[in-house]
Amino acid sequence: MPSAFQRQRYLIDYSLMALGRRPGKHLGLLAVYTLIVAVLASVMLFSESLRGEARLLLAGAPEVVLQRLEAGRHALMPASYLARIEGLRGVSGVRGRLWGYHYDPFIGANYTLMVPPSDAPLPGTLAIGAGLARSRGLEVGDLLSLRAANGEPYGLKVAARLDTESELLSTDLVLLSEQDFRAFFGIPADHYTDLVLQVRNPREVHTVKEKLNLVFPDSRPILREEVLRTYDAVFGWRQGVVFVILLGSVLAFVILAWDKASGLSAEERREIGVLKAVGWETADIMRMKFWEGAVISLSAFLLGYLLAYLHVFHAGAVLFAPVLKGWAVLYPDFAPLPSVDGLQLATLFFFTVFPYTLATIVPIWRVATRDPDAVMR
Amino acid sequence: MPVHPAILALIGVSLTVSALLALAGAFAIGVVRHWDLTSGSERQLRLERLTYLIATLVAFAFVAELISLLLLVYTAETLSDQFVGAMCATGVLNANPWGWPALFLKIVVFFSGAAWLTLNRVDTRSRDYPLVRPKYALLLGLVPLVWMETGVLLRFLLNLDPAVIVSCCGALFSPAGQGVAAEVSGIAPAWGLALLYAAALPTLAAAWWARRGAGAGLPLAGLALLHYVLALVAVVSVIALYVYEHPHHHCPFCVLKAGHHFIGYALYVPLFAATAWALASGVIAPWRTRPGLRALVDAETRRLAGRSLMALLLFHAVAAWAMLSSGLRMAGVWW
Amino acid sequence: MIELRGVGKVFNQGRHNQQWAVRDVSLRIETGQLTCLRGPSGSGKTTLLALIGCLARPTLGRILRDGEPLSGLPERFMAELRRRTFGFVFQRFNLIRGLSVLDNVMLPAYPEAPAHEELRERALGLLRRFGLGNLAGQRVEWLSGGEAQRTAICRALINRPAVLIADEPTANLDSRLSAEFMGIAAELVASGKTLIVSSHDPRVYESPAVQRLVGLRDGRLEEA
Amino acid sequence: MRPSALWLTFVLLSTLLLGLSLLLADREQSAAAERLARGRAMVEQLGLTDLALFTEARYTRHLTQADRFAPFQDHPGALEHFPSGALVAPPNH
Repeated sequence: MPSAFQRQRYLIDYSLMALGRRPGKHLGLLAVYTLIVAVLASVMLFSESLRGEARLLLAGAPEVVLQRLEAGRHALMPASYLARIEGLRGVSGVRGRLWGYHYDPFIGANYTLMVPPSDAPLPGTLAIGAGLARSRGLEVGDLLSLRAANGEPYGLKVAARLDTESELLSTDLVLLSEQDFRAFFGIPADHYTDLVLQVRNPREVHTVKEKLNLVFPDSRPILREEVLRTYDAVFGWRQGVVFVILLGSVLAFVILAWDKASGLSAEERREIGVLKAVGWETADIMRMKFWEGAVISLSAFLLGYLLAYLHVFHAGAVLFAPVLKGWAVLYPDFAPLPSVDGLQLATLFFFTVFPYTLATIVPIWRVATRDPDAVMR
Repeated sequence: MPVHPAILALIGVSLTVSALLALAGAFAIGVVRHWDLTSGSERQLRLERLTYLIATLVAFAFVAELISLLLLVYTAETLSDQFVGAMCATGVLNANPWGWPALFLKIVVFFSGAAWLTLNRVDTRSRDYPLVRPKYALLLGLVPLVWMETGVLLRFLLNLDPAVIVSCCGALFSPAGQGVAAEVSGIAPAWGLALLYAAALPTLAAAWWARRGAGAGLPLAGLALLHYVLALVAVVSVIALYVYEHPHHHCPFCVLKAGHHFIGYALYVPLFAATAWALASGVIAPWRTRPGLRALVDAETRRLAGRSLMALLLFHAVAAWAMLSSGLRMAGVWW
Repeated sequence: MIELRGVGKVFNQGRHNQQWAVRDVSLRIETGQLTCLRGPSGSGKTTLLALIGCLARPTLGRILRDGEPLSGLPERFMAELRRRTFGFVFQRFNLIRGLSVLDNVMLPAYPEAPAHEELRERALGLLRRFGLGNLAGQRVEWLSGGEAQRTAICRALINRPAVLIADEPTANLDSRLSAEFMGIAAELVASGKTLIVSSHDPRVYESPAVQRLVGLRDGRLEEA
Repeated sequence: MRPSALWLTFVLLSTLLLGLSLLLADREQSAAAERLARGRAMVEQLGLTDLALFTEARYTRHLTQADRFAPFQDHPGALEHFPSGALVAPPNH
């Protein structure tokens, strides 16, 4: 009794020969399906890689950020809040953060200006992100002059360039001294952009949040947990949305598969009659036809995934850059960190092979149960 | 409900499987009502053709069920970090009351699917379709079961709310808690292991005997079911502890984590496969008495018993290896 | 020995165009003989061949081979019988286009899944025996009538069947190729095969190779 | 060469490559450990909260600091029109 595998191999032989009879059509079908799977897989791999990296990098984000809101808009935080917070039980430390945005019309980009809490650049100098340096063509020692809040040009000397390795975080960063920051933006001495708190016992962060809501009705605490979950949701959301969109194209393929399986030409129907006449069982015919579908969808899955892996992790997801960049002039130059999540692989395989095969059950059955004696007439 | 592709897949599968089974059931009713092998009429030919479609639909649904069982556990495992308080799949399954029923129903559907396909295989190998009526009666019984499973799974997935604080496996699988999981975790490891091997030896013997002799399907199935339950108990009460190298961590799901080199799958897949094959051999055993079927049923039982034996040996090899190679040394404390 | 008892076959059963192609045929076909079914077209020769070769199921009556039932079996067993017991040479050859001669000959053995190398050798042996050795790689569309028929014969023989069924074998052949076919037929019978041929071509039913002649008219046996 | 042999070799080869990609990803993860540690140190030292992916607008640059209606603050009738807005859902807090 030959092994089941041997018998399946013979059926695959015939399926491949049958597909090979019209190579143009079937290779075209495979190519397009592979492309769809590749785009789907690229989105998944890229989002997963960014989600992983965001989760690792932002693990160091402040435990609690307290933001003051005025008429629903982000407003400056008076220094008096600092003293009131220090009294709160559970808060082990608090400091004011000074950061803001600046639109540079010269290259049409937004910069994030920030005052580092420790070892800030000397007054009159600044440190700039690698992306910024690249797009403005600045070197250490050059002068960067920006239009200050009072309309006068405010020049600072570039003292340092942040490492390109951290561009994902710092591509548009401008670090400067507190004195320069306040002069540039005209922010009074006793005001901060927002507050950053350390919590004595990380488990208590939720109770501290409740306290902050009570004590400061006009401000909003943001926990590190929410920061991380935002990025989970951001990339999860994109995966989900793009996935659903691309499912449309997989569905189109499913209809194509259904049509191909049921819309057999008279020639193909006669051939199946001949196969049955010379001794193939209905079950053999059905398995052979399923193999025809499996060959295309399985190959599309494998090729699509490998192409996506090369595209995202070796070509830096170059095809996605325009979508991701949007209208941003400053775009971080970073190589996505390869990370493959088994669940995504299983889901990708599922969505590629399952609908394709499902669509062909009834058409294949109808074709396979034709009468063999029709061949004699 | 998080818009995660895996959850979309799970929902897609369960709806498809319900539709396929309903279709198969409808055809089955038509076939059973008009089935008359002796007549050469065209209607009989059409009914015979329908049996192929029904068999294909059910086989496809069964494979889909198998994939969705693995996908459900793997999804719960991977999404556990999005649920506050969940460390593994247990936490996610605790997220609402339909989690565990969904898993149990999926397991029941998996086993009954395996049994039906074996019944179908024996029926199509004999010369006069002897089991047409019983096999389609079982199928009609399977349809509501699958619909219920789909309903429960949908309620579980649609009501998954990441903001809900869930209790993790530490709370559920701990001797201090209450409920079945707690009692099982409370069993002394020595007893857990003793019960496992007390069930394993007769099951292996039954499988060995069924592989050589004839008509040992029913005892094998009964023993395998008992062994299946005791194996799960053993995992919770002793094997998991060795995998985690932690004397109080009883969770049966954390073994599926990548950190433990996916040893969970190496344990559960052979166990489930062995039980499915053994149960299938039990389902076909009663038909030995039919005249034309004795040889066929015996041959099929031998084949299934052989596979069940291999899978059982694999499961016990992995379990023994996990315990022996673990850093945990509890000699003198537990035994 | 194949025995037909009261075999009948109706098409479009129960509909207005219901038509009895074969009516109440009882017949015995001896092993190791060349039996020829003679009759005008539309006399049910082809349907009868289909019934004998398990390609179709009789509406009435039974067909037995050495006492074992051939008719009334599930489709799976009918296919197995077609594969192992019968070899078919169709009137229009029915070779599968786009495939090579060798592949076409090997096809009926695929479900048996023998060792691939052994199957290839067996197929090549058959092709060489019928003078088609050098055409193995050719696509079947470019074969001549005679070559196509000999390929069909090789295909019919690949599974070493006991019975060979040929429907109007000489319909598309000139007299030289028809004589050649009858030579092959005689040779096959001499080697122990049972042959059942249907034809209304005198070059066939008057040929000395035919050991038994059965007349058919309007689906019934003609009292020869 | 049997067609099935060709295709099965292709499947085997690409499955091996797939497995290789999984191993490679693991290795890269560990290789990037210190780079990520340095990045985390920068985040901690400067008190950063966001990746600099979408620098078109303040609510896309600092996603976690903005809130649901931040995109529409420019003026009540403003339509949220940045491409990245299509990819990024407003945070739920």
